[in-house]
Amino acid sequence: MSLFWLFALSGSGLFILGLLATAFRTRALEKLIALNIAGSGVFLFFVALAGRSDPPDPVLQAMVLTGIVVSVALTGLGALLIRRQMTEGGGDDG
Amino acid sequence: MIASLLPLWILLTSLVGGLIIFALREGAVWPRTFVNLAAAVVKIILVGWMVYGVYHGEDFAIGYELLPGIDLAFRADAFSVLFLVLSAILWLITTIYAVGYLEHAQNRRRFFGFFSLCVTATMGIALSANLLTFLFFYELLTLATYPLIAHRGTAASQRGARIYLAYTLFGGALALVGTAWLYVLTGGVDFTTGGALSEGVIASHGAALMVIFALLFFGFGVKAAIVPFHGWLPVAMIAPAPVSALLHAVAVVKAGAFGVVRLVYDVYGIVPSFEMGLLTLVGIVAAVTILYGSFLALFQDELKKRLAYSTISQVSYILLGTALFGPMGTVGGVVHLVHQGIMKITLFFAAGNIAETLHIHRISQMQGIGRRMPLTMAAFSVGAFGMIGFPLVAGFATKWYLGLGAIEAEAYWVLGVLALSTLLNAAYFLPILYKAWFQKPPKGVQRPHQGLESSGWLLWPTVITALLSVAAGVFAGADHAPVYWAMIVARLEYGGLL
Amino acid sequence: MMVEHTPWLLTAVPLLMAAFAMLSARLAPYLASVSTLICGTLLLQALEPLSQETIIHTLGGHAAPLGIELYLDRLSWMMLALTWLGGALCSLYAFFWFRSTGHAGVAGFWPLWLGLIGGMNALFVSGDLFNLYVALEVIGICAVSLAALAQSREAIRAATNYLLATYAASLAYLFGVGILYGLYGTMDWRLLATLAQPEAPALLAAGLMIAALAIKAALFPLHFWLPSAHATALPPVSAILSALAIKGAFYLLARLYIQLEMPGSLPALLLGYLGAAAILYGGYQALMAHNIKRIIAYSTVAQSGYFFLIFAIGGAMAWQGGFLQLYSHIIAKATLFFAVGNLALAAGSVTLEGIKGVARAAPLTLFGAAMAALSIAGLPPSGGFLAKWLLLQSAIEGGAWHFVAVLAIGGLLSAAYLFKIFRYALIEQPEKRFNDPGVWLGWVVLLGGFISLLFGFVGGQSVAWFDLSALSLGGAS
Amino acid sequence: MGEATLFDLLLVIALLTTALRAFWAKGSFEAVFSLLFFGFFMAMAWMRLGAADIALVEAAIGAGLTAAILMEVLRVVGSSSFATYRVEGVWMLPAAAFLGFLIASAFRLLPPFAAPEGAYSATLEALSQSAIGNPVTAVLLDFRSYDTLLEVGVLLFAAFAVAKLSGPVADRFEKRRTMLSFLSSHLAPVLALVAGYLLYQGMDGSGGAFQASALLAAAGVLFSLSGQPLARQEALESRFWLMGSGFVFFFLVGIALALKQGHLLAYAPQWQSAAILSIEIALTFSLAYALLVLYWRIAHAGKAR
Repeated sequence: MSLFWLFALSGSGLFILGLLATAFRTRALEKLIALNIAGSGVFLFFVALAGRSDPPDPVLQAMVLTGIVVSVALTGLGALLIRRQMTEGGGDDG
Repeated sequence: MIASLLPLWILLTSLVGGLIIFALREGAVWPRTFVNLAAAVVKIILVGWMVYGVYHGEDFAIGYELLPGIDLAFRADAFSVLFLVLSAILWLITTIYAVGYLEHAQNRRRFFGFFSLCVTATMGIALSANLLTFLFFYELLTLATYPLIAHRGTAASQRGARIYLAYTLFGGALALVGTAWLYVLTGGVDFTTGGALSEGVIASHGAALMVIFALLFFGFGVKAAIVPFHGWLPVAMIAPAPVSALLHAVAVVKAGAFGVVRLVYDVYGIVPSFEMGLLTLVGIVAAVTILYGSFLALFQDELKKRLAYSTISQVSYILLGTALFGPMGTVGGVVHLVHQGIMKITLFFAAGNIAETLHIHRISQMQGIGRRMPLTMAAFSVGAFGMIGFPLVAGFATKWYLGLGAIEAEAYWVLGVLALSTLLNAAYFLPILYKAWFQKPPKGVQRPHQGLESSGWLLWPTVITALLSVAAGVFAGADHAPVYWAMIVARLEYGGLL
Repeated sequence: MMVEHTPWLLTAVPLLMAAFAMLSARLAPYLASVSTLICGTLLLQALEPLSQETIIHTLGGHAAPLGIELYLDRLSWMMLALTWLGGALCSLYAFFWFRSTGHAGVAGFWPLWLGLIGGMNALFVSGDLFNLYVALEVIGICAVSLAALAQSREAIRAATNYLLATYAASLAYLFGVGILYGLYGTMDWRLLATLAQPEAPALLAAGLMIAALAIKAALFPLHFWLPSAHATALPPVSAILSALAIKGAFYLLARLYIQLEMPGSLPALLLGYLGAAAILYGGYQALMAHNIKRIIAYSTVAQSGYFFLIFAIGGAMAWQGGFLQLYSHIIAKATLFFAVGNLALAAGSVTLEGIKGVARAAPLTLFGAAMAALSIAGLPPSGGFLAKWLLLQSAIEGGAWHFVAVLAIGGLLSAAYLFKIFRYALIEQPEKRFNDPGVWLGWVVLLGGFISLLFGFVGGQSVAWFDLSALSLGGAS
Repeated sequence: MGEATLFDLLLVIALLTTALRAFWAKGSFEAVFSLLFFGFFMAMAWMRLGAADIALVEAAIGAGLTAAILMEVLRVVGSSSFATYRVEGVWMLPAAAFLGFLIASAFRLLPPFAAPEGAYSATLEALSQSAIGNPVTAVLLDFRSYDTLLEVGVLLFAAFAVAKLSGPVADRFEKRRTMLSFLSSHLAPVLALVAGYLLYQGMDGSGGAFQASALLAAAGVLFSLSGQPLARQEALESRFWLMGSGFVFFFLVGIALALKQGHLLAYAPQWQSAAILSIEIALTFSLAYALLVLYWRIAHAGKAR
């Protein structure tokens, strides 16, 4: 089995499982974590795609770098919102 | 330039008037009254100009492209002129009446503002040159009337307005679908004397055209209060008297009836309508409505309610005339648009005056009222006799031509409907008159204070419309009487056939 | 000379102003008005050249597929112009609203709002799928943060759900972009239009992107995040979110559909049917709601359904109707949310019971709202009426009677839920005391209502002039 | 690189296990820790795939900053110790089925990737004429610099929003975990040094503004954890000018170039290296600061009263 194929496959798997977990978990924090992992799945898929050629496709790698930064921005904002929900009483289910 | 834009000026007089009224402060009674009356007078002058022009064959047509190939277009023909004159004159009179009626009411700015918008919409309906424009103003009329019916802000008036809105918006939706469908089939429907549908369209889309006719007929019929879509009218009675008067005489029910007449004559054409059997539908619905409305009117003790059911019945005379294939029927139907208007507004003015002056709302309280308010009751009696079809009052001319039309179309059952309806009319109006004139007032009730029996603002409009009703009856055969113009309409519509 | 820079300037100006606005809350509104003025001028001076050709800007001088190209065509211009107009109204309202309430959210509002505008402008001109992803993220981050500005627990919770939904959607979109890039080696939609085939991976990518954009555009049943987020936000923010933020995703969907000729009638039909379901479901929910902000928020779900009908109905007329609906909705919905904000200020409540009788305190607001409501209910004279007329005609022409029924019922539903608000506002409550929302706030609503009405006269001609049919037929070159 | 080895297989298994662990976690705490480990394995996967640039960022951001942020949330929020699933989500089943279909499609249809032409070959060709040796840096800051510009904007707006939404900052600043703080206060300067090196060599080898700023941010987190007074003071105020300076500088350089060259961010050959290096320096500090604001504001926010 080709290395990139293996990683592309796991990337897709992580993406879809992550989305499913996002849908099925009820606490916002756990949803956020699941989305993070789903995002990593997408990036893994991208880098595997980049690695098909030699040298690896820098466009896809650059896209992943961009994606990671966007991801941390969303995660940071999400984390703050979740924290605020909790500190203002009650749970964060929703 | 000014003359060619005349339809626009006619619309703008009441529109701008209304907007100025909205902009004025609530307390500015006299400026508001001035603007209101000035707009109404200017409108009458402009309409008079238009009547003159139309009579001399001038073509007032303007359009504005809303969508590619779809215009908002205005045009004046004999039929629109008839409706225009009625609306313009009755607007002035009703405005005078309303100023008096609402002297101590709240939110008068809102009332008169929407009143003007309502008239604008009616004028737009009269001047529409195509089906889309008609629909445009038809919906506007719905919206402008809503605040008027809800004006008092009580739970009951809210309810009445809500029911009115539910019915009319439903009708509007039917008409919208019908109109869009017809536009798809034909590419556009300009009101055309003798019918706007080409023979090819009629030949290839027969079934679709029947459905469209039903959609449009019932869509417009909701406002004309045909059975089974009449339910809104009695509950809308909760509105202030001038509104009821305008609603019943000019604006709402007439808009519906006007639409049906346009639909039959200027969209489908009288001959195709007849050949497709559509007139039968109209005729049956009209006959049922006439009898049903009159029948229910018998059981109403509240004066305004009885008048409301009477309206349901009377408006359908217009439809009945339309359903008769023959020029005489047409004359009867079209002329009733005017005749019913002036007679019914007289009745409502009188009822409103009685309610306002003596706080009497029920027929059972009306004993001897003729002695206390002789002029008002005299006017009421004129209206009532007219409705019954008494000679010398306008209503007689209607029934006369409808009868002729029935004979001409060999629809003898219509004569039966007319006779039965006349009996019913007499049965629900004459007891009122008897009570008012021949019974003694209950003990302890004083005549109103010396001088006029009520406020002049309320009294004179009532008297004037009563006189107009008599004039329309007495001079029915004269040049430029409503009957004369109705004949012009009939002559045009049956052009080749006469 | 300036014209070829217009595409990126429209993004640069708001974003730079946003960065500066972070430094001073006091100067922020003025920076926003400077941005509005400059963008307006840019749009005006681009109008003339656009009648001849598409304005293209090659970023960094690197043509596609190496670099990113920006395309400003007539469809983009219309979206930009309407966003500008709606945005200017929202800015005006926000300025007066914050001034009269002194709400603490003002500290964060202007930079984020400018950021949202910058993101939307970037989206409307971008010709590169990955660049569009980044633009969507700018919009998403700003929209979520704006939604949270109310700082109430409900608002924070709603914003969290909004964030999760938009995050998931972004990932799906990104995955789709990656697959397309892997297949065709480019992300420029003009090149893709020439390369794309209806092959399985491309369809998968298209499916992912459509689903993602449907979430962001709040298409039923993926609208779950919208009603709460739009109903709990501050009034100016609700207007921004409902009128503008979701339009970007819809535009992108339409653009992809046009440019990539996203094939197969099945997804298109599916979108159309979901749109029809949205009209009925959103209308029903709005009718049942007691909170007027929720009514208007659900109305957004319903009204967005009309946009999606065009995918199923098809044809130039439906496209014109759909976009006219989009444009009318921008103005009308913003105006309605302004009005709700004013009513809430006047009555101190956003429930139907609470606003009883408020007509006395806010006549201007109610009058303006009524004009906007016409458009939402599809009644004349309004852009909404013309839009629904076009949709109705095209549905009849295509023999799609179920859509005709949906259009008719949808119109009645929207009239019903909107009139509910007016009915309660008009119930006389002589003993009740109201606050004065301030005359300026009322005038903004009136202005919005007036523009909404004006669309009923000029809207039809403008969409015809912009000739969307040429685009929908795949006229990419 | 070709065939997958046993190591790759184990790596993938580790990735999937930690991910599933996070998805099925009994509570938030377990989920966060699974994510931390997942991040480590991801960094390894990037290395294995020859994407050193990404591996650095992933290690610093994915496993470092994100985990630190989520830990802080847990600290404030507390962890639930039970799994929370949506049981009633029956309507989700069609969605799940659809996603399952997607998996199958991905398995079946995606292997024969089409030949990477288009951007790939264009990029390689452009690289051969560029003064920048690192292809990723060239894409990020030259060929597709507009993406990067907007992405910096995304982070800027997120950090700004977090600062504005975080509510009051805690006036209490506890010094904790002395062993860790000793370690981190010494580790932080080293990381900062490495960041500087990465920034410098980013032009040609692995590294660049993102990597440098990610490491700087990680260093900042460690520094904060060690309870240094300086970090505490920084946490109390958000210097928006510092946060936005990279973005504004980047944009202004781009506009200046547009005026001169006719295209936004079009570098003249003689300016290319200098322009890109200056942008990278500006970005490094403001990105790192923005990332740190995300962390600080979540870590040190006080409870609303």
